[in-house]
Amino acid sequence: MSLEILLAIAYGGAFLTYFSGKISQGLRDGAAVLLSLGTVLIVSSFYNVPAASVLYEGFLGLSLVLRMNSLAWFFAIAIVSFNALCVIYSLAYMKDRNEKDYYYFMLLLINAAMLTIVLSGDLVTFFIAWEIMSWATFLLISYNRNGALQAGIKYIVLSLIGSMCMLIGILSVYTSFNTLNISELSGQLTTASAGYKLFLLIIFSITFGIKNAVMPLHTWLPDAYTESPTPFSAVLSGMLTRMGVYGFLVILFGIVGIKSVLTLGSGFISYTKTMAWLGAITIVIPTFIAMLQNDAKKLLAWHGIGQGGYMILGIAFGTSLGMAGGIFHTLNHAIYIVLLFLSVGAVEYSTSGIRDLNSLGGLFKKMPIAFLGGFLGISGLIGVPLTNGFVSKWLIYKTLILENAPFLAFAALLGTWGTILSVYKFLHNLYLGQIPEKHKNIKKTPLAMQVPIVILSFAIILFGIMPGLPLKVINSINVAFGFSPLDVNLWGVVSEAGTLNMLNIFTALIVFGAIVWGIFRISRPATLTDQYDNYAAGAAIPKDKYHYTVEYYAPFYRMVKPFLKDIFDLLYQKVARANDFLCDNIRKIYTGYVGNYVMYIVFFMAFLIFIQLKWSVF
Amino acid sequence: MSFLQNYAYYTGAFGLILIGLFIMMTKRNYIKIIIGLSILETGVNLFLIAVGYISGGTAPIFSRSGITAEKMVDPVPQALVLTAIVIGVAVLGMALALAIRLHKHFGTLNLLEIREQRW
Amino acid sequence: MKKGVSIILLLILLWGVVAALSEMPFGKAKLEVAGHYTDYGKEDTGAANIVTSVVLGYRGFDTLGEVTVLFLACIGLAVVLSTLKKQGCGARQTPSLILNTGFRFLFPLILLFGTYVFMHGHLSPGGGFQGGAVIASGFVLMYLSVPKIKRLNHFVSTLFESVGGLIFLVIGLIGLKLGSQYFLNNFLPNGEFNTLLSAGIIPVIYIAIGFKVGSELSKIIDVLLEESE
Amino acid sequence: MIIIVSVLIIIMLAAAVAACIFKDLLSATIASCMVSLIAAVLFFFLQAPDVAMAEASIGAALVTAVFVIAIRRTRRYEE
Repeated sequence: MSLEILLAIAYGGAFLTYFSGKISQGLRDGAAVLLSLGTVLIVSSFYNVPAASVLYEGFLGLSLVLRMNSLAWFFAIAIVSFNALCVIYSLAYMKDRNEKDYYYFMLLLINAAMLTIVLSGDLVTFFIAWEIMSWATFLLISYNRNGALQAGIKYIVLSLIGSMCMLIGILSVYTSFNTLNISELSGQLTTASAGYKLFLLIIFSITFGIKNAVMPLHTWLPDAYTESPTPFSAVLSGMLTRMGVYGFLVILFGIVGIKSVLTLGSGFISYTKTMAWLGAITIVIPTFIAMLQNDAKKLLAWHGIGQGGYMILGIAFGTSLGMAGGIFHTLNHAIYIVLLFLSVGAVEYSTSGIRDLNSLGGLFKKMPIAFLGGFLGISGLIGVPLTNGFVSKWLIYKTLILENAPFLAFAALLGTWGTILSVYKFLHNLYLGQIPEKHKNIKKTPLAMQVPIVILSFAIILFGIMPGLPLKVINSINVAFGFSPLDVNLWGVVSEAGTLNMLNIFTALIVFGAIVWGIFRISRPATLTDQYDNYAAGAAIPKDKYHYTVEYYAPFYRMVKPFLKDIFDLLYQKVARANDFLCDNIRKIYTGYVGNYVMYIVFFMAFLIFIQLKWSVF
Repeated sequence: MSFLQNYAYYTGAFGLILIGLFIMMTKRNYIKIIIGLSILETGVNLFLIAVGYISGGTAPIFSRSGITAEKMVDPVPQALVLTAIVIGVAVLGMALALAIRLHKHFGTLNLLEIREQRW
Repeated sequence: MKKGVSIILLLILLWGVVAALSEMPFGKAKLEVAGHYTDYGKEDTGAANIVTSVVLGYRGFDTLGEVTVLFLACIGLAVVLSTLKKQGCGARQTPSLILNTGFRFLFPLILLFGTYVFMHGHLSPGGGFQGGAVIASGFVLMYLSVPKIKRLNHFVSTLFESVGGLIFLVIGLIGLKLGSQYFLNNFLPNGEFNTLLSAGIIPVIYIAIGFKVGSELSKIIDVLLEESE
Repeated sequence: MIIIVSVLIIIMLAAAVAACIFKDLLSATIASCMVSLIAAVLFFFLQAPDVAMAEASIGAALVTAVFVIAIRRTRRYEE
């Protein structure tokens, strides 16, 4: 199986799905599921099989190259797996929507484009696939029209700025080195001057920073996540945003080379330090903004920004431990954020579109599978031991401590505290507490929604107890980039600075849990009462008013709300308005009166003649 | 006299161009503007032909024996102006058709009174 | 205010023109390319009128473009006016006896003169454009003098127009095919100099252009007049 | 010769100025027709008989006719 066939199946499958939708709905659904599962199988068959092939020779004198290595495989398998899960989930979620052909086509096209990005062996292929991905994403974000269109335009404007930056970088690389092949470039760029390397890094950092939503460039993300259809929000948060991390890995370690990156800048102001601090800011502020959100998806979206900061923080230091932490966190983040989005989607489906945390609650008994997903998801997001988030955060903290960066470590910890507070609100307001009267009889969660949730919940526990499975692949990525390999076993990491063994933790927690369970067992059994059977000074409780999910952190809101505005978003909007105003005034030179136009022309000619005759400048 | 010899045609051509531009810049009536355009066009044509002239030259036609190629005036601007004139009339016709439409639609040809055409 | 600004701007323009023209003498030697045309035009194209040889021989492709512009302007005019409602436009004066009688004598002569002009485009001043314009002015005379004349037959005028354009194109393509050098290659023999049947394809194309321009310009007049009655 | 040309040019410019001044569009049209006609004569003096022919038939006859028709279908006086 060669790489061209994989891409042909991915792209052809997208078109096939679209056209089969014109024939029958069942055929299209079947085609979408089969094709996404098929790509999972094909990609998994490439495990440990490095491959390279030339896609097309002589595209404007450049050859388009594909290659498969451990990094590409790691990202590719994640992309196709999450995509397959989301396609399965969409079968139920999208059942009553319109234009499903378009939806599935775009979903599979984005899948194929992301696959091309990670498989591309040269920057032209990378750029083309990047553009396909950006535009298809724009079309799918604006699927719901109205507000979604606004979000989509915000996304595509920032994305285009990023693409243009990337184009500048690619052109500059081509004029300097006359090649765009990534493996050839990595040898040549180590000898380039420091200033040129810094220029390239900054240009590409803008591109990938926009995609990965690093703090000053993050403004597209909350709206885009919130407005797009929920299964696609999962894809968007899971892998598409993390294409930025992939790009950082390729440009930092694949092209420029880690030794050159670490020597850029001196003292406090160095490239890696700046990146790390940006990552830290990206962790802290969005996590606390997330606490103020009342829309479940928006809350998760702000966490999506915040968790991206951990990845940047991990890879910015360029040590093998940090690399492992950053890449592993990418995967872990994808797992639990997809799980959380799917869980929210299930709630949204059951309550016919309600995501407002203030008006939900107590859905635990009605939808246990969704609750399981939500619970394990937030556990992973916080980093509770025995879930996958714990391992990657442990690796990142360890890196920060070993690198003597206490403030960054504190920022990371602060982010975790904020995460705990805000996701507890999330879980409580959705699933725990009282159930509002109107949600007593909600739709059951369909099987197609339950299956992905269960699979992802299982993955969270699996990677939490046996982190060695993905870390083995990550170790080979480290080796490919020229880092020293970590000492990894199935249960964790062994290093001189500290050892992580999940088996011990697992055993300890099982024993502790057994003791606690035993204590609960022998103590007085609990009695169940109806939630409205309360004593309230003799008055009957109005059932809609005494719902305590409303304004969950009200005192905290009042305290921090003035400080936690999204100032960058406001700034960008100001710039946009100023630009609008300027253009509107410039437009007014078109007065609709012929004489004025002739006047402009004559004025310009007279101006040229005047300065020529007066000062003879030409 | 030598001034006239040298600059009579140029004066005429640029006089027409400037008058045409002046009409186009200051008049408000659409048809008047088109008249200005046609005057401007005549001026440009006259200037081009005047540039191609050679003192004591003959027309670029071998109509009788004794005409030599050396004494011919420049045929290139003539060929250019020839087609320019023909296209000019078609373009003027087009502009006047638009004027007729405008008059039918707004009942006036005064551009200052036609509000819909502006921002 | 506006007039003042305009006059100032135009005076600056005039200043520049004067400065430029003082270094550009009137009636001096022509350019090199024009010299080539006058020196070799006779042998290259076989036409006595060098302007014709430039318009159709050396720059034939440009002329095709210009004919296309003319055609498009004519179509645009028809399109702009086609949506107008037909309505009366006041009474017409009946033409005087002199005009009427003069028209009857002159109309065939004008057409004949136009035909003469474009037939002899390669020998004497004139050609397809001028001949076509002369023919069109004959039709203007017709519209002036005969009040209730049957209008121009649209089918015939369209036919002349399209056939003229097609002949131009087809001859150009034949030249391209036969000579395999360039579009509008002169594939017919040049013939004896200064006779009617000389200069290869030039008379043929000029006749085509004459028909095309004549029918187009008369159609412009016709379309402009049409809706008013 | 040059005297005749100069006089013609002066008449031509005067006609152009008249076309600018006249409020009656029909008169302005006739003035511009006069400009074209004199330009045709000047073309002839400049040894360009082809152009003179085109200008005489088109500039003086057809353009004027087109203008007159257009003025007839809109309005005669500039306000």
